[in-house]
Amino acid sequence: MLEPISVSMESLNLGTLAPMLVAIVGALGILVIDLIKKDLDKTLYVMLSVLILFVDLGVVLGQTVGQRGFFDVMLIDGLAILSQIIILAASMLFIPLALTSKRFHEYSYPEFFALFLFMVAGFQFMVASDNLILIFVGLETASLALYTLIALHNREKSFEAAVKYFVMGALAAGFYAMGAMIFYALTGSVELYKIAEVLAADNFANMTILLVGVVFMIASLGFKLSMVPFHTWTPDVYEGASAALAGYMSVVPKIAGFVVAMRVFEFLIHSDVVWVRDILYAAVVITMTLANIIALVQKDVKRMLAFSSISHAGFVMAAIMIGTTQANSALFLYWILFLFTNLGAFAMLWVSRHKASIWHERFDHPYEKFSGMIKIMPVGAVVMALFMLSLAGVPPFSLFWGKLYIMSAAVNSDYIVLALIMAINSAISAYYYLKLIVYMFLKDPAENDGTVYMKNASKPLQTIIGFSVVLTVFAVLAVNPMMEFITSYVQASGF
Amino acid sequence: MDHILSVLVFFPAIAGLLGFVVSKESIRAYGISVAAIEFLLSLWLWFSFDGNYPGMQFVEMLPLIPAFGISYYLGVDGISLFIVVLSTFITLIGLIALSIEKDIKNMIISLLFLEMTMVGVFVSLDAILFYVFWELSLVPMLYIIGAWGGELRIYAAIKFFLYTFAGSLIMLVGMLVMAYLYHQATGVWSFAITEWHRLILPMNYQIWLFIAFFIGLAIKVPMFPFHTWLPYAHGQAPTIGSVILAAVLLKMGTYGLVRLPLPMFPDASVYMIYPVAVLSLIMIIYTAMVAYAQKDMKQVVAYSSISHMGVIVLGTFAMNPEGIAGSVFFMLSHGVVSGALFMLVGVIYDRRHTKLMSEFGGLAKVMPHYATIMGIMVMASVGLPLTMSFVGEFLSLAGFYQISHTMTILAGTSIILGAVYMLSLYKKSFFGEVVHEKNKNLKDLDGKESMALWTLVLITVWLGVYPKPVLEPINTSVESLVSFMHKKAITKEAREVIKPTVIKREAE
Amino acid sequence: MITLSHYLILSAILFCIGLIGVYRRKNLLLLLFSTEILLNAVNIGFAAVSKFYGDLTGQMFAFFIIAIAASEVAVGLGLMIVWYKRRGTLDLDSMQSMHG
Amino acid sequence: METYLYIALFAPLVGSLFAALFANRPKNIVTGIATSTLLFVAWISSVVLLMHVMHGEEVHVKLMDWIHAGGLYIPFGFVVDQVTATMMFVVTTVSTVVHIYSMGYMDHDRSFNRFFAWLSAFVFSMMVLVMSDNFAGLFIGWEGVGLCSWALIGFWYERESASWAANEAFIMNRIADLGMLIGIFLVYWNFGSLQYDEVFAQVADKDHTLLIMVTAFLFIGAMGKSAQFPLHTWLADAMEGPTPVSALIHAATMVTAGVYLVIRANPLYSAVPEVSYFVACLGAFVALFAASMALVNRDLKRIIAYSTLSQLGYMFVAAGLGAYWIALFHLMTHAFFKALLFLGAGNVMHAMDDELDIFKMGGLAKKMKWTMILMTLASLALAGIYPFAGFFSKDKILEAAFATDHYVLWTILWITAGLTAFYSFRLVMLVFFGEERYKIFGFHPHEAYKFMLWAMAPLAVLAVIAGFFEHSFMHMVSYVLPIEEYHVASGTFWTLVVVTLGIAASGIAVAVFKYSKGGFSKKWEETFIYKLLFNQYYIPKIYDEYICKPYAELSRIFWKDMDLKVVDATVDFIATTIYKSGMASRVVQSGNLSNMLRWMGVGLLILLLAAIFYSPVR
Repeated sequence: MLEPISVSMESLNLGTLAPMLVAIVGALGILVIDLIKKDLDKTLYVMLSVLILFVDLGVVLGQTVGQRGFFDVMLIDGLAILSQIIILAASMLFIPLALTSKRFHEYSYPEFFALFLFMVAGFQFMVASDNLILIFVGLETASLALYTLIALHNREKSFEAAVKYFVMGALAAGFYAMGAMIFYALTGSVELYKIAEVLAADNFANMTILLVGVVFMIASLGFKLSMVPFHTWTPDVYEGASAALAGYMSVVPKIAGFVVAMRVFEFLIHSDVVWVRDILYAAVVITMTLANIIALVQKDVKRMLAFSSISHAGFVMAAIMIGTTQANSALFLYWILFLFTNLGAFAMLWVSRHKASIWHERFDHPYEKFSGMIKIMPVGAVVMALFMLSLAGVPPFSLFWGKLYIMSAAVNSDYIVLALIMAINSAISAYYYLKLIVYMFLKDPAENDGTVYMKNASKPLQTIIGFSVVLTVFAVLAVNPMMEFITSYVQASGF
Repeated sequence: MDHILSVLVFFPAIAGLLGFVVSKESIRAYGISVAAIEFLLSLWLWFSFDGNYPGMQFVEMLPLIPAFGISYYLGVDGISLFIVVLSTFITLIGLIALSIEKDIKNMIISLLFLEMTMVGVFVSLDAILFYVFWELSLVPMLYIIGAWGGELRIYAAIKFFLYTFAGSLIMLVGMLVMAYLYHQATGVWSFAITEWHRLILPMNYQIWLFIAFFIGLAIKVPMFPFHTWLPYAHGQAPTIGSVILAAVLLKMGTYGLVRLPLPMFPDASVYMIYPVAVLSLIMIIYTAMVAYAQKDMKQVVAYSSISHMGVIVLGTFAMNPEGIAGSVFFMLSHGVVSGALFMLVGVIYDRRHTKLMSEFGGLAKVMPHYATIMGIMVMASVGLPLTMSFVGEFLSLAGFYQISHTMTILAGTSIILGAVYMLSLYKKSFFGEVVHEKNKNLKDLDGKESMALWTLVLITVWLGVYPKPVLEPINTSVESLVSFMHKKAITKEAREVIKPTVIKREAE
Repeated sequence: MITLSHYLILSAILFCIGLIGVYRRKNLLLLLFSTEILLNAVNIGFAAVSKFYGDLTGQMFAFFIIAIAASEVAVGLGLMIVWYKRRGTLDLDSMQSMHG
Repeated sequence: METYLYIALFAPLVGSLFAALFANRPKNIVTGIATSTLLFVAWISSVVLLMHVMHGEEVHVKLMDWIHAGGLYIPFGFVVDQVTATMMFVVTTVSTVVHIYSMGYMDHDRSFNRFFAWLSAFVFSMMVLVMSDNFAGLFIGWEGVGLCSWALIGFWYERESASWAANEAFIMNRIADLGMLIGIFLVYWNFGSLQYDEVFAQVADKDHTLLIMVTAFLFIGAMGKSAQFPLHTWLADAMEGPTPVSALIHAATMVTAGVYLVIRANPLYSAVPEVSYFVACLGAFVALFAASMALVNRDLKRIIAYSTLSQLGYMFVAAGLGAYWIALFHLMTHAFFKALLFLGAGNVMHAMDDELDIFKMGGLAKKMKWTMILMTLASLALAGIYPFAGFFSKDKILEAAFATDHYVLWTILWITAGLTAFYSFRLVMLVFFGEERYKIFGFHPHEAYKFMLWAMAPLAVLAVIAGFFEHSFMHMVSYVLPIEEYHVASGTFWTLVVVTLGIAASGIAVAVFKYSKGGFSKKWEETFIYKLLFNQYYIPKIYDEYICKPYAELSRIFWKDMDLKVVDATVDFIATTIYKSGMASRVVQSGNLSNMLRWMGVGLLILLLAAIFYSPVR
């Protein structure tokens, strides 16, 4: 007979829950509004969700580093805050992409925005806890919401994408649960820090079982981070989803995933379990390279970007594998820069989204679509080219600095070979980014009147694009302050 | 005015941006005037430059990423000064002689951006800044080759871009390692090249880093066997593209050799002399022979410029003031001469839209004026005394003679082989009877062409007869460089090989 | 006497069954079931382990998993219905429009 | 005196530039006159300088710095000592004459102005060559004359043969120049300077092998310019150029640059007897070799060219035997009579509308008396008949050879003297006497312009009297050149003279006798010897077959099979491989959901296996 447990309010420290609550309450609010008055315009909801996210961000910034709460399942450390900031910022930048000039099915539902906010909350949970249960819950909340959002795009492909994503996600969830179970079985706890303690205490006896657990973790997180061979969903889902959402998916879920991966793997790496390091090393190299070489042969820009984002993810995973403070900070820097560049790139695709498939029966954004763009729409072409160059890591555009930092992190911990592999991979990747530039600048226009490039451009979208252009070009000025900011947080959370 | 370098770097870029506003008709004039101003600025730089001070001048330092030791760090010494002047000058000349009508606006704007990157590479003293400009220079060139080129232009453009890009990424890794080692040694991050020079590394590190840097630079030079992108690039690029590519962009590689690996890794450089020298010899002889086999005028010039770059590299690795000063001077002369040659080929291409020598013959009769200038430039490229390139070639070879007797003889064959292919080119296309109907009434050089070309001729002769104003500042800096390397070297061999002004010592 | 290991083995076996299901089945619905089997296999494990350690965390986790599984089913079924409406089949091979 | 020096140096340059302004314009007699006048000015000032240095003075000026890098310091410095003065005198004299002569000769040429531009340019470079006070300056002139000779040989560039010959000449000289360049490098790195005086000052304390290398490499350069075997083929082909050019460049001045170099570097050469001896032997060989080819040739100008070659051989023998002043003396006399000979040939060509085959001429004496006389004078001088200039200088050389106990050399030169006499009079006979074959070919010969003949007069005079200045000349140059008196018993001396004159005379006699009635029988032309000589020992053919053709072929292979098929192909191969592997690895993206799930499973399995089997100790 269990005796009743009394919980004191302050021990809950609900402040730690506040950000997620904001998001959730906001989402509910939107639904309520919809109940009260039907068919309000999407602009309202967009702005509302932006505001909610803004408040959320405020709360996050208000939090103080290094506190636990709510039965100690919440953990607010540097990583949590940092990643939440990134997540929220990204969301605030992506949600206005809904303000297209053309109407799209999904945005006519307020549920879309509610789900969006739920998803954000889910990600926040993922990053703001080191409790496997809560991570799991957050992960699933986010994923389930995401499946639905994809499906809401309401085209043949998007359903297919949703289903594929969903089924594989379910499998991944199974892996995750299994992994968690093994950890639990091994250590009798689901709190990562406790697990670490216990393992350290009995000095990593029965390594094999632990490794089996790690394997399942790698498998499930690898799915989230789209690491080879768990990446297969990525290109299809990106192709199926709307460009805006694809862009979002290429950034936000990954950062959440990275944070979790850090929490799960780094303590192993630091208590040098060589196995994990080696496996990650292999995984990183394979992911980078394979994704790159497949991206070479893509015909569709969006699909190419999907593969490229896989290889970027691999690039960044290296930072986790290296595991020094510099590497971890580099990871965040890289991802922030990547956020803006990718945002821009996908936004460009998004504005040029058109219903009828002129150039290719299957693809929306085949390379041919952009051929001779410089003649029809110089500014657009130049902007797109900037993003491509940045993604290719051509200095001084944003991503170069990310690459620089990660490679230098690799070098500084004597992974010179890895650095070389990274270099070579960037060289390979340059080809497919260049391909688009070649089409835009060096080929003659294939039959079109320039209108298509601006099909559903609108002031907000242009503003966003302009914003990311500025950040892409002048990144160098932002790098130093950003880096200091990030490092301070990362160090605060002892990574 | 102590920000002249920044002005030099960014003026063309800003002008380029504003260029978007200028109307299509008047863009050419705009471009020329901008280039002219830039050139005048560079001349000002030259005149306010103190030729007797060996170190860096007009230094500008502005930390960009202090946490990581990356800074906006500019400066020129005798070595870089004239290459800067060369790049502004060639851009101006190229713009004057520009004969393209299609998308002229884009062309001019990208040229201006290219100018920024060129100047930037030569004045930046921070490795990362150097790298930034280095890579950035690929982009406008890609566009120029790819948009205005011949049949294979896209293939050529991509090949050019990727090849160089891949190489320089390896160099980037080298830079990062270097920075790391510097950090290990001093505890602070720094990418300042001048700082790196002070770092003395153990031999094995030196060798690996040397290789890393060398690959990046060698592809740009281009050293055999990394040279194959060049014939395509030249073969496809429009005249202006080839002119700038040959005259300035290739110099980035050789300039990089002088600026980075030599002072940073003197021992490794000495250790590597023979491998490098062998490569250069292959470049010199092999490419000269290939040039002889060409049917296309432009390809002959392209291969010839590879062959001459070989002499430059050889001079650089002579490790004595004569050789290095010579090679730096040869960079300039090669810039002027090969630039002029490409322009000349362009002239005839504009008239006949072919570059095949078999299509011509007897041009000397039809276009005497053109033939005269071509003759002078051919002779210059063959390295006749009292032309610029003789001074460079003579010094480079003389310098390297100290390293190896036999190799210098082999390298010296360049003066023979050069004569062989250049003269056969001249004979095939300018001598003999006029056979083709089309050639019967070709019009001779027009105003802007002859203006541009005569300027080049004058410079070639002037600096061939009186190289002092240029050679002296170069020499000052080079001498200090060499004695620095000598002091810095750790291995005995290196200290023996690196000879700061041997002769003076004997004379005294 | 049934020990922890028996439970774990059972859960492992179930997990394998689930995996095999995921492998072999070409029908979305059955695929969904297999994933459910996976999760429940894990649940058994959790329950057993938490009994073994005598703390409730494991069972809590199990409950959460059940809940999540339920919601997954909800979403999954929804997607399937839509798909079925459009295509009239739940065969996996019917969805290959995106590849390469 | 500096002023005179500068005038002598730059007058030709000014003339050349002036003429160059009109290069592409139609004929303008002013250019001819201007250049000739300027050259005359130059001649005057060099005479003044000659007078000045006659008694051991020396003019030494430094115009400006040229190259200064590291320890290498090269100024534009000029020195006029006795040797230089002599050379200047020769050069200016001959070139003035040739300029004036050319005004008539090039009368109808459409590139009249261009011709004078190049001709004066040549004189300038020649001046630089002889006046420079350091090896680098010498090299400038060296290359300069090469350039001008290229331009002038290929002056009628429409002719394939002309432009070909021009390139051949240039490239062959380049081969030699490489040797010279190396020599210069050697000098620089071992003597630390390129100034003659500084270098020669150190000769004593340099080790022997080094000196051997230096001299050898420098001599390679000399061989090229002076067309010594095996680099001799270009000289004969160079006759494609206008005849005045042959007179000035390929007889009087440029080809003697090699000899000048050896004379100038005499401190070096006299320090290494081996090399000097080699020089002498090569000279002797070439003398005979060239003479033998001249025997049978049918081409007016080529015959004279070969005789030039063999005379150069003589000079090298002298230089090689250490009798530098004799070499210089012969150089001077030879310049006069050979130029005269060529200009005469020019007249003949004019008369015969550029016909060169001497077997198509004959009996021209009636039509062009003066030319006949002048050429006979020149031939006598060439043959070395007393009292003509050739006698003194050539005799001296033979004497030197004999006195230094080089009997073999002496014999060779002795025979050569005979041959020389023979072929020069064969030429005279065939051209001016005997039956008038030209009528068959329908030529209408006529005497050249008066002023052309007058222009030739000074040369003729010098060709006759120059020999008598032997002693004053010797005395003059003795300031710079070593003079050793050869002590041969006067008896022997006179025998030598007689013997030499004898063979020369008999050579003439044979020629006159034979060709006055129909020359040799046809069947002589069938013999192997004749063919061998007539085809110049098949050397040009050999060069073409075994050097030019293989080189071209090799280049083609390097380009097509090496550069494209190997080097470039490798690069592309790497690229395509990566691309192909991309194509291959697409199968992962089959798009079939169950495959995708399987991939996940596979990944998991691999990892599990890794977990179980690969577990490194931590």
